[in-house]
Amino acid sequence: KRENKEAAAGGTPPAEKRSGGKIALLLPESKTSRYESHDRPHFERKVKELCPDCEVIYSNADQDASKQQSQTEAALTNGAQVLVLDPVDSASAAAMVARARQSKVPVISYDRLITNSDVDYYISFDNEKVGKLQGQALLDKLKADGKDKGTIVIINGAPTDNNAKLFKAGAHSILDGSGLVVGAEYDTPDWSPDKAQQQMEQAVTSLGKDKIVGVYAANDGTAGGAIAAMKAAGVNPLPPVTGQDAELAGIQRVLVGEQYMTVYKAIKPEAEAAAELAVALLRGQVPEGKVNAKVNNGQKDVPSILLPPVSVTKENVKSTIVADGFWKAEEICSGSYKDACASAQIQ
Amino acid sequence: MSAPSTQQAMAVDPRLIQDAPGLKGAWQGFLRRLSQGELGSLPVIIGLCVIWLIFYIANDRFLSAVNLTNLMLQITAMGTISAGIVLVLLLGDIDLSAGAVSGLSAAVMALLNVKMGYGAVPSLLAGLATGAAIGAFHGLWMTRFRVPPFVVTLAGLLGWQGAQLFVLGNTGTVNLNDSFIIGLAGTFFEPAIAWLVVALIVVVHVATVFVERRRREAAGLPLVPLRSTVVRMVFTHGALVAAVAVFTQDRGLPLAALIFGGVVLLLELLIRHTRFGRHTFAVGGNAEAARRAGIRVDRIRVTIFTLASTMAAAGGILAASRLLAVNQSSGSGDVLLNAIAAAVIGGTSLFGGRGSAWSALLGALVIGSISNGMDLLALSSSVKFMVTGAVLLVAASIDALSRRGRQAAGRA
Amino acid sequence: MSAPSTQQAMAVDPRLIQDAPGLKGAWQGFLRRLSQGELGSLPVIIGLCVIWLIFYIANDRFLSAVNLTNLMLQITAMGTISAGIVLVLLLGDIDLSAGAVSGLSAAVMALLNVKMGYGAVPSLLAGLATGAAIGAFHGLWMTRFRVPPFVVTLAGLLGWQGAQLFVLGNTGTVNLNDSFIIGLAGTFFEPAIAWLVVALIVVVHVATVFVERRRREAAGLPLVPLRSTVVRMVFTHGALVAAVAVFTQDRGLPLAALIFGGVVLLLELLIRHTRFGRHTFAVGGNAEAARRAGIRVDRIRVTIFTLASTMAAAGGILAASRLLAVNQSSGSGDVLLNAIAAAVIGGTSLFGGRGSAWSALLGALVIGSISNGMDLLALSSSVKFMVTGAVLLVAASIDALSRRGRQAAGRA
Amino acid sequence: MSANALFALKGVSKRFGAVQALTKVDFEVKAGEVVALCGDNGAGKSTLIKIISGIIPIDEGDTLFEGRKVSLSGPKVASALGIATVYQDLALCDNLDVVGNLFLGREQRSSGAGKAVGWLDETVMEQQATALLQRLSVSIPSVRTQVAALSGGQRQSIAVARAMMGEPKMVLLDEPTAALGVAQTRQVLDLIRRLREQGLAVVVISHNLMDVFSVADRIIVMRLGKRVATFDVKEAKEVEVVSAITGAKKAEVTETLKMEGA
Amino acid sequence: MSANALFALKGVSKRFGAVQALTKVDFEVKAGEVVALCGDNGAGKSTLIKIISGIIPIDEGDTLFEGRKVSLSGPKVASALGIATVYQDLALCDNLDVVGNLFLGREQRSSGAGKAVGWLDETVMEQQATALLQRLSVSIPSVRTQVAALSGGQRQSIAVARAMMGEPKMVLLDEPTAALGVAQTRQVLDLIRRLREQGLAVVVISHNLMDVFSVADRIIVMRLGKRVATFDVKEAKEVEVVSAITGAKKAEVTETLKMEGA
Ligand SMILES: Nc1ncnc2c1ncn2[C@@H]1O[C@H](COP(=O)(O)OP(=O)(O)OP(=O)(O)O)[C@@H](O)[C@H]1O
Ligand SMILES: Nc1ncnc2c1ncn2[C@@H]1O[C@H](COP(=O)(O)OP(=O)(O)OP(=O)(O)O)[C@@H](O)[C@H]1O
Ligand SMILES: [Mg+2]
Ligand SMILES: [Mg+2]
Repeated sequence: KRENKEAAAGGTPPAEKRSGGKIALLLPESKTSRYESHDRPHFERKVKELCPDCEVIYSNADQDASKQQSQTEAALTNGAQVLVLDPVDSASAAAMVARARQSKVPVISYDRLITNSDVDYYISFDNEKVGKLQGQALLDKLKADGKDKGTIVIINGAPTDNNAKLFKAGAHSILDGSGLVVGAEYDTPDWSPDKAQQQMEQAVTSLGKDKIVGVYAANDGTAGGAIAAMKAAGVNPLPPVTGQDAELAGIQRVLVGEQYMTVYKAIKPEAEAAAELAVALLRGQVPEGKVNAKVNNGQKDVPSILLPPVSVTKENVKSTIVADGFWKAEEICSGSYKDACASAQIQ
Repeated sequence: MSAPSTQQAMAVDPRLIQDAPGLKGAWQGFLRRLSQGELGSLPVIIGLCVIWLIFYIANDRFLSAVNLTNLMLQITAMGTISAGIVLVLLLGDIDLSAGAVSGLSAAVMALLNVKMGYGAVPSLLAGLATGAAIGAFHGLWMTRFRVPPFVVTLAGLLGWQGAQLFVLGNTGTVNLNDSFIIGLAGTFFEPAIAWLVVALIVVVHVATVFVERRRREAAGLPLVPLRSTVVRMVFTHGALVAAVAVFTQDRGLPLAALIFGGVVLLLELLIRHTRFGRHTFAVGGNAEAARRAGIRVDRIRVTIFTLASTMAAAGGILAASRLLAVNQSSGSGDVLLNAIAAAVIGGTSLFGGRGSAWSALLGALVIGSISNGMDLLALSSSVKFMVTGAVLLVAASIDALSRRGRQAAGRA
Repeated sequence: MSAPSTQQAMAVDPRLIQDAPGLKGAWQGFLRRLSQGELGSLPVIIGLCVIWLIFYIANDRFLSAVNLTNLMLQITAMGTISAGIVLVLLLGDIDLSAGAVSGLSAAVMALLNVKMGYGAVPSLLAGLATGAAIGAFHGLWMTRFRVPPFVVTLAGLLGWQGAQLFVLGNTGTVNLNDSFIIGLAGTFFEPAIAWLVVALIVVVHVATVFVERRRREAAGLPLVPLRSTVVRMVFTHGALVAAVAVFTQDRGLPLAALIFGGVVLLLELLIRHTRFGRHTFAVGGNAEAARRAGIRVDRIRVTIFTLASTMAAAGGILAASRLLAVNQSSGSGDVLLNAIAAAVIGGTSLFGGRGSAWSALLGALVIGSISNGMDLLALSSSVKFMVTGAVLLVAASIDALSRRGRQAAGRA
Repeated sequence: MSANALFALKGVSKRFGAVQALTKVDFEVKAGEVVALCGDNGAGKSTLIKIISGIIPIDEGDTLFEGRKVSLSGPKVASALGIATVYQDLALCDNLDVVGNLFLGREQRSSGAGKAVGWLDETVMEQQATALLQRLSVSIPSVRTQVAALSGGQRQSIAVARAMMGEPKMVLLDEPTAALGVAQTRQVLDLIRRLREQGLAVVVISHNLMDVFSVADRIIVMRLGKRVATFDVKEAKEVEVVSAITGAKKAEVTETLKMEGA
Repeated sequence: MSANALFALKGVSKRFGAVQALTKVDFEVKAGEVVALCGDNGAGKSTLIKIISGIIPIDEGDTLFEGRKVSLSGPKVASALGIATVYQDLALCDNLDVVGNLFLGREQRSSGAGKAVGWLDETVMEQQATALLQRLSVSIPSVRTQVAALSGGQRQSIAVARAMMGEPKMVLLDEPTAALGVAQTRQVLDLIRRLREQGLAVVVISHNLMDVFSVADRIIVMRLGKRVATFDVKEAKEVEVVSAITGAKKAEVTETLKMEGA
């Protein structure tokens, strides 16, 4: 009986010093548009730019940790020399890191921190900070409107999602003790907008439609559901609603004033930083400069690149989203959003 | 009047137990049927009342007009999908793709309307047509290659989900703005119109029932006692009036409720009173016997799956109209399981040949009420899951227990 | 030797078509059976070969030892759950709670082992016991209250998912460290041990087959031609040897594969060769006939559901051992649908009374290969969904078409 | 012989798995004739009936209807030719009521607007069903009971009545009186005679030789999937038929029949 | 009369939904006696049999076995008392083979270690099954065919053979010969006589009065759920029995019987 006799059978030895090579990009889900429409293209473009002969192996785990494990194995079988892993589940991804270690393949923990494991680098936005940013924006807005003693509704993300927990913790650290009363708080299974809608409807019913001064929604999808619920219940004017991800639909709502804010995580720099790091590791170089922090993941201090999330409201859509090319003006300003665009000076 | 006509051709079988005349006879007949488990939807309705009572005690806003209107709006999409599932269950088959089809159809509609700028009506029709085409494809595939519907629609569940991701492409969520499409779930009719609709339904129903009675009498066929017809009508029409009274207290009669109610009613008429419906029951009861009777079993199956998927598409469109958006997770999650559970809780058999379109309405009300009530109480996620499971189990058990007498008496 | 013994009591029916002696006769008999659709698992196996070939052409690492070993490890959990599903399907029932039960059981095990510091073995047993208790509860509930299994296990799907969230509480994911538990999926045996196991299996099998033949001969009963027994053995034992040869080229024979294989083998023996298994088939074929024959139908149902949920728990524990962790989404997602699909693709009927434990293995291989191969090709999500759906459909259709001859010849 | 036959089979064979159920069977029935099909259990009688009514395909051989070759590819085809069948396993829909089963596949639609959508005219159907069942002396509590709740004989009566709906040219009856009571059996035998008088071709399977002799014109005997003998009822003796059925010598049979007469 | 009865029912009633299937029925059968249960279709004969074999519960009335009150709460109870039944709807498991069906519920386990786990001894079962079927002249291609693939009469034979397995004290046969061929019918009637000689109580339902007269000791007639007459076979005339069954006047019956004799 021998334990895990690993003959480095999967991974090609990193000693191979060709210019080309394989980098695996493993993303967690496809139900949120950011991964397929931003992370992946930006990452792939940057890799091509830095290393024309490199190949990117891309997989998406559709929110299933064991599927991601299979995909990791597939990538290693395929001869990936660097893993850029955005884990479905931050804690249980340790097994995949261990598997990569056996094949002597370095792992970059992308966007979400893989806890209790020997990862090489970490690139992300600070997720707890995202929650703080949302909470702060809501609180500031309510203060400005003089409603900072009112009742709010909190709609969190999926109860099975570890990130949702971080957003929740961040938001609570601001909102608790701020004088705002939490009238109702929900977790939203699967981050489902439909569920968020029903939860909001029930919150409106149980609290009364004039009582709610603000809504904390963890992302743009749930915000959309909450807004639809309030519209249907005849809540007018709509209270400020937070969001996250700067989805196209979210930005559009922000522009027409239905949603107060969204959190823009500039995915392009994040993806590009990951690409640069991955290519450097592929070539056996030690990346310098970019690393700006160390984050403890329970096992070690992981050298990290942390990027700042940005709070986006109607005022700064142009200077952030449009300026970065995250969404093009014509994408945002399609059809009925023309007027709103004009008033925000977006063409 | 309540005694069988004297003209009738066949002597009444002496073994047939007849209810005594008068109100007392009716009550005794009711008790007898109760003990034999012949209650139809009564147990589900009682279960629903218990659920409502419990939530009402926990939070008295549960039975407010606004919440009941919300409840109605919350169940229309799932209920419409469930009505399609009822059809498929009548055949003894299952449709696992209903959720995915609802999502894909809504995505197609959104794409055409928002991104490609087509009008509301063509987009809507295209959405429905997507559903119909998928259903026809499933039906043809399973009849042509004799693959069990379970497998075909399971493949569909995966495939159409992929297609939905593909259609929504990179942008992800699409907001709906078109007033017509949004209006599907967002329009409420004034009391005057609502009551007109009610009056129309009641008058037509009463008229047809009595015309039919007259015809049977003329043909010398035995008649159901008049009083039980009247009692039944008083209850159903009473429920209708009560519902509309509640709606008019809040925002008015929701168009979505009208659509859902209309779909269920039409479906019930279709399966209960037409050749096609009769053949559907026959195929569900004994497909081989139906085949030998010259019924084109394959054609029935294809039509049923087409109808069911079209209804799933309609449900998806209603959901999108209510959410004001379509996204990648539209139609996924528990949409499918809820729709199936609703049909089954409402009393449609999973084994084919037994059921009614009303079960979609009743079942959707039960499931919708549970989730509505628990959101009103804002319980934590884990508790919500557990309570939903428990209530489902108890509701189904009450129903099953009440049928027990019948099983003991029945053949199997 | 291949001609029926002369001692036999009953004259051979002249209508019975017998294969001519010799290899040519065997081949003709094979062709005849082929045209009549009596092929058993052959179509699935051919389908599997086609899938493997396609993926191999697309990426030649697909058939590498390391990938095939990975494939095996990837399917053990789902396959074990699927084996339980096979049992339930044999009764003509369905178990929708298998995924949730697998998650909850793994969570209970993790909780006891990691958070409460119990030893590996007690924790493991507690996990399995959780599954068994849930299965027994489901079985008792459905037999006591006559609620359809679909509804009971649907309620279970929700309820136990809630319980899992509750058990994992606020911490969410629990990492596993215990070497015994991790070893379930992480242990590989050296070639010597692997070949010893193979030799044992082959010898025992051959011995029992020939002892049984001798007994039949002594009793004067007709014998299956020796050559077809031998051909069958060469194929199955060949597959076994090939599999082990592949494993020994990589990390060795995985313990998880041994566990999965053992479970399937035991189950097959149970359902095919014991009283309990015979009664299970009888209940699945005609529950009323079984009841009239004095079989305790309820007890069979409770036992089957208990076994199935225990197997689901075992699958959940294997999955946890492979992932080195349990989290809130363990057992959710497509675990359930994959397990059911595997059983059905492998050839177990959804309508009860027909199937075998091997179908869990074959079906899991088909489904696992598709997903493994597509991950290897690193296709985009939407394409993957669509291709999976399409492949499933085609695989099932080949199987169904090959049975078509039989259906045309069959009674229904 | 088959020149003026309404329906004929030529050299029909059928195999189920490893069982050769029919081997080169010829068969013919004329209009206005009652043919009894006799044979031991498993002789292939029901298989022959199922082939004629189109519910199982033939492996080889020809089918002729009114002298023309036809392909009996399905029950729809057979019923379009005017072939009505009572199957041995009855094939009723347990979840439908008696009226529903009687009219299955040929429901009455209401006149006017209802016709287009296939609206059922339940009143007319119930009336016709009641009349028909009364004619056949069928005693059931109500024509609205589900067939699942009927006794074996009642189900058999429904199946026979079903075949009489529509206007068939040829009726196939597979053991139509097996489960019937005294009165009902008499009615079915009368019915068969009436059908013959109306010029229909009737094929009836029965193990009751008394019934066979009382209604049939011709007796065709099958044995182990082959047609082994044909008798004209006017000339045939029961002993001969029994010996053809069981394949025993005539002398043995006479012996046993005598013993049973005791 | 029922003092020395092996089995007796007293005032048994049974209602299905709105149908009163049995009204205060008394019934008794002695050891070594063959009782024939006759009656029109739907008279309630099968219902009575199902009550005795415990598969449907009674609404009111008592059941006595060997003079003691028993509660027939399920088929398990009845078979423990030694009651074996052939049901009219046969109740076979289509997906099992002939051997599996014959031994269902009383499978032979192999000796030794296999016994504990319930390992089946297929060889012994197949041998016994082959022998039994041969004794009953049942002609089936192979005892390993699935029951679904058998003809109607073959299925009926299997059901009868099933009831002979084990060692019953009382055998209930609900139309056991309805679908059987000439030879098989003769075997079953012989079998019934042998059972009587072995001292078993036998209840047989049949619409074939010739068979009834040839095997029964006593005839009990039911009509519309009530027991209406009892005959001793030695003294009874066919006309009387028929008139009791149909409820017609004796004269009418004689008339019709004469006509049919033609
Ligand atoms: N499960 C049931 N549900 C409702 N009614 C039933 C049920 N079983 C039998 N009946 C009714 O009870 C009556 C008696 O039926 P039973 O089967 O006992 O008749 P039978 O005497 O065996 O007739 P046959 O000679 O036709 O077999 C019939 O009218 C039948 O319709
Ligand atoms: N679907 C089937 N599959 C396999 N074998 C079949 C099938 N149907 C019939 N057989 C076989 O074909 C033979 C003839 O069956 P068939 O039903 O025609 O007999 P039958 O003459 O009607 O007998 P009975 O008098 O018992 O009704 C039987 O041996 C039977 O086992
Ligand atoms: Mg037959
Ligand atoms: Mg009967």
